[in-house]
Amino acid sequence: MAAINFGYTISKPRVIDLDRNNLRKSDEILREMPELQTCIGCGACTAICTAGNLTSFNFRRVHTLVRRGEYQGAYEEMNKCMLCGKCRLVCPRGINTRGVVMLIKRKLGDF
Amino acid sequence: MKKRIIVIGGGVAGMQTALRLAEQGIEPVIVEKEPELGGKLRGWHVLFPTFTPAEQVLTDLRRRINERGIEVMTSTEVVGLEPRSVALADGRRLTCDSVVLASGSTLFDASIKEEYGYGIYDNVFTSADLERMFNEGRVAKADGSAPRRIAFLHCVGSRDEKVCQQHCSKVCCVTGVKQAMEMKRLFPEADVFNFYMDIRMFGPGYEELYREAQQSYNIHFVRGRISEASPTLEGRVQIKAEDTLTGRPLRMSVDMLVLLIGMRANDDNARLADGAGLQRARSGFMAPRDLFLGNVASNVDGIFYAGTVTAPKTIGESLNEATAAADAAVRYVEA
Amino acid sequence: MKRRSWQEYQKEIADDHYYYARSCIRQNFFPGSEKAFIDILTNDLGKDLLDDPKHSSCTGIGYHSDIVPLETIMTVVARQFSLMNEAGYENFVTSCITSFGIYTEILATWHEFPETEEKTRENLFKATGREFRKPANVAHTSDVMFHFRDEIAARAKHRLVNAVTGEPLRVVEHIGCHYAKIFPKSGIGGSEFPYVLAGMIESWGGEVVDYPERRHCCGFGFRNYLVQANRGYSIANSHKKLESMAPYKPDFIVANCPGCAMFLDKWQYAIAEMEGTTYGQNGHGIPVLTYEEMAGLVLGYDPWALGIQMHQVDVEPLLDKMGIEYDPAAKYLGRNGKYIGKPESAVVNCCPTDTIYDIRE
Amino acid sequence: MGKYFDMLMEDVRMREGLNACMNCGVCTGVCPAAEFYNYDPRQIVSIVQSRDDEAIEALLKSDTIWYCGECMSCRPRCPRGNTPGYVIQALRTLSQKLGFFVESEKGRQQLALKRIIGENILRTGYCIVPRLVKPELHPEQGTVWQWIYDHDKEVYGQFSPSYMRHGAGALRRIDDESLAEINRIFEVSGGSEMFETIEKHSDRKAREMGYEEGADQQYMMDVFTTNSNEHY
Repeated sequence: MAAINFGYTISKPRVIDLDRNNLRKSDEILREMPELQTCIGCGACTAICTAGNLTSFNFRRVHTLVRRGEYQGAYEEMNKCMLCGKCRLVCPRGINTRGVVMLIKRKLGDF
Repeated sequence: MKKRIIVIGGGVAGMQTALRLAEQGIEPVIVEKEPELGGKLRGWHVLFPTFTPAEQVLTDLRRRINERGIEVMTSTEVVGLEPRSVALADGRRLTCDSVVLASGSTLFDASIKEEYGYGIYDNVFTSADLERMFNEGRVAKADGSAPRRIAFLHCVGSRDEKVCQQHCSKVCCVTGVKQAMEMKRLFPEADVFNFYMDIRMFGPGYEELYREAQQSYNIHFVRGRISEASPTLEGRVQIKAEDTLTGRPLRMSVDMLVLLIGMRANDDNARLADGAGLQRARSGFMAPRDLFLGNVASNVDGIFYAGTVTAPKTIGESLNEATAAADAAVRYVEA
Repeated sequence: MKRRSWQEYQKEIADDHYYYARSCIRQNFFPGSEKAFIDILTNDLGKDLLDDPKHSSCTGIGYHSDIVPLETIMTVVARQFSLMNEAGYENFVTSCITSFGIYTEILATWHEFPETEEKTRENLFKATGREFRKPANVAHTSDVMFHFRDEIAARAKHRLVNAVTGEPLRVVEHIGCHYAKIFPKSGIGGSEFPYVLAGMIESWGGEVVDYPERRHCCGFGFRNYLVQANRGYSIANSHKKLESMAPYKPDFIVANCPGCAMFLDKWQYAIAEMEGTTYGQNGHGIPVLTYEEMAGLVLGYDPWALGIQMHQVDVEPLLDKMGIEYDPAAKYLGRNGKYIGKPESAVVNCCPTDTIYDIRE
Repeated sequence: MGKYFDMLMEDVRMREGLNACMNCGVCTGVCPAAEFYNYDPRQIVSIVQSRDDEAIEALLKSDTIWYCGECMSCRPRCPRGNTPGYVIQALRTLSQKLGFFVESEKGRQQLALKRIIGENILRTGYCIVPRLVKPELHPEQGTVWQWIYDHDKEVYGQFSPSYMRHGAGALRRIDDESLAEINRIFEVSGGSEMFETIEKHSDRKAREMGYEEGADQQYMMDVFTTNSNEHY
């Protein structure tokens, strides 16, 4: 191929493409912890999060992305969690959020 | 001689109003423009949050109307009203002592939201289409096959200035949850998504239903309004939205896209209101005299409201309001 | 393609006497299209059109690159109207979608915020001593072509059908965002199902292809193309459209907006050179036409007189399908048949220049 | 509180483009920039309507406001009648007026746009002319463009009687009086002032960044080609 230096490359899409994403891991996670699906996105977990107040960690965003099949980086993100458990106290749906962190780390270590 | 009150509209609100009037010794007359009683509930399958068949409610109301021998004029259109008379499209004028306007509302025409391609793309449906399909016992894609992925879109024709419908239609949120559950029962292997801005679960048992849909039915809720629908080569529908909780655009194709259509004010509200000096809200619905102490009364003495003619309401609310409107009308004619 | 609402979006298009405004991009990349538009209108249809040497760019590309302020572009637009008044015309037609969006938007802004119109009149007078009246009618040149689509069909020498099989050609139409997304009622068919190109295609025998990314932007994005560092955005958006339309095997793309026509052509070249991907059925590119070129071909104009040789993707496969005769050897000649060399062949090209054109060398 | 918001509201595009946003995301769902940049028009509108000076100032100094391609795909869809694209235009205008644009990589590109497109308008009366599309700066224009560029008079001469000369037709040279009118329009309506503002702040920033000659050709080429790749 002719080696033309264009000075740029084709940008990669950021779209969450549910036709491409493989939801198998996400389904496994939801099967083990169906209560995660009852999240109403209120953000209380993220507002109170100790780690989130010190770093860019956003628990709601990460677990939502995982449920959409976006696994890359989720493990590293969840490692920012200090497992203090305050989020579990504030969740209006009573989700074991701390358990969600542990579960995602266990399931998605490879991504 | 018995006092006579004309009830305009023979949906659930109109039927219940007439029944309550008859109970109190008034002579009600129901004027209905369609060939039979029932209004919007005709063609509806089951009611939230209990999955009670709509037909069950209708049959009971119709039976009691019959038993009471209430006069019903079907296929009769009203073109004007005053406290003491109602003008019909055929030129006749019915006299009375008071009028209860229970003419309901209109389902939003989804084809106006052109970006969703309703009426153009075969696998785009409305919530009303789905109820009809449930009733017919044949729920399927346009080609007859079973859907594997279904998306519901909330707020179609509600909370939308672009189509001049700024109000919330109130019932679509819970209808979306209910229909999603029904689809999941019919197609357990299918993935079902709800695209919403807010989930407004205001009634008894609604929030519980929502939670059940999430936890037991594994129905996905994505916070984001769908931006557009387009066709795919396989005859599916591609949708785009933002997953606002992650701040990223989201795209997927689905086998069926169901638009949860809202309620809008009837087109003839304007004409009826102008003729009778009635006030309307900015939404085009009739404006009650007072939202707290006079919400079944109009600003004109002798004209009362029941049901969705004043705003979107559930079946239960319409029935309650009908009772209140009948009582207010009785107090008026007997004063 | 099914559609139902285009008739609800009708706009008035003048029947004759047009004041013509050229487009920066169209005259650069498709000067033959601008010539064809004037020729079709004046020669084939016998209409009156003024090509006034005094008019200028609307400066829309500068405006949408945010270096030209709103007050300035309003004043430039006012000067164009003033020139039109001076020449005794009242129907403004512009050859550019960005301009069409600008004119429509500015007229609407003057209506909504009358103080901006007052300020513009003041600025124009101060700068040039000119005054202006607003046009009776503003249209894009494609609106005018659409308006006369049946007259053109009646004079057609070729139709948008496969000359061998008789099957309609499958056409992807690309409208250009600023045609109707800014003011849906300003475009024929509105913003979701625009009918301006589809109407021509259907009148001339073709079939319109609807595909998932039909409404998506070509990716020009003004600063996103003009500045080299940002071009990854621009090419990625065209890439997304091409990926989406290719499975429908279109015979050609027709674009409303000169920028879109250029990008959908040139980005096919760049994508092919960068990653080897091509989108045409022949393993090369999908031909991209302007609607003037499409009309010109239908009316029997010589492809090279329309300037089709200025495209990167070869249009010959389409000409062959339509049964249009052309002289391959004349493709890359200069004025009066002068031999001026020829472009190098690229991955998207199906007609290698070194075999066909050596005859004259 | 609200200082920048008030400044923005002086722009009619803000008054047209910003009503109360309800964060539905319809704009982001179709936004070409949101698909290829770390960009979310919904959040821009949300920040602006907060009227928070600190947050708006950060926005005015950020790369974020420079990602939008102004395609206006957001406009026909918004259920609240907003136009995030107009809000962006107002933010960009203010960012330039206040000199904040030079604080971001994408913002600094305004200098290149001013010098390439802006100056060409004043010189030729058009945004773009063929001589401006230099093949070495536009490799994507391809081999045919190279051929056109090399033989412009022969190629354009077939379609225009007045290529780079006075008279009617494509790519003509516009007469001096018309060009003078356009230049005066820029002077009285704020166009020239905008150009000067862009130059002034770019020069300041260039020196701050260690370009001893200020915003020279080297600085301009650097802003034209630099991509830190931190935008995705």
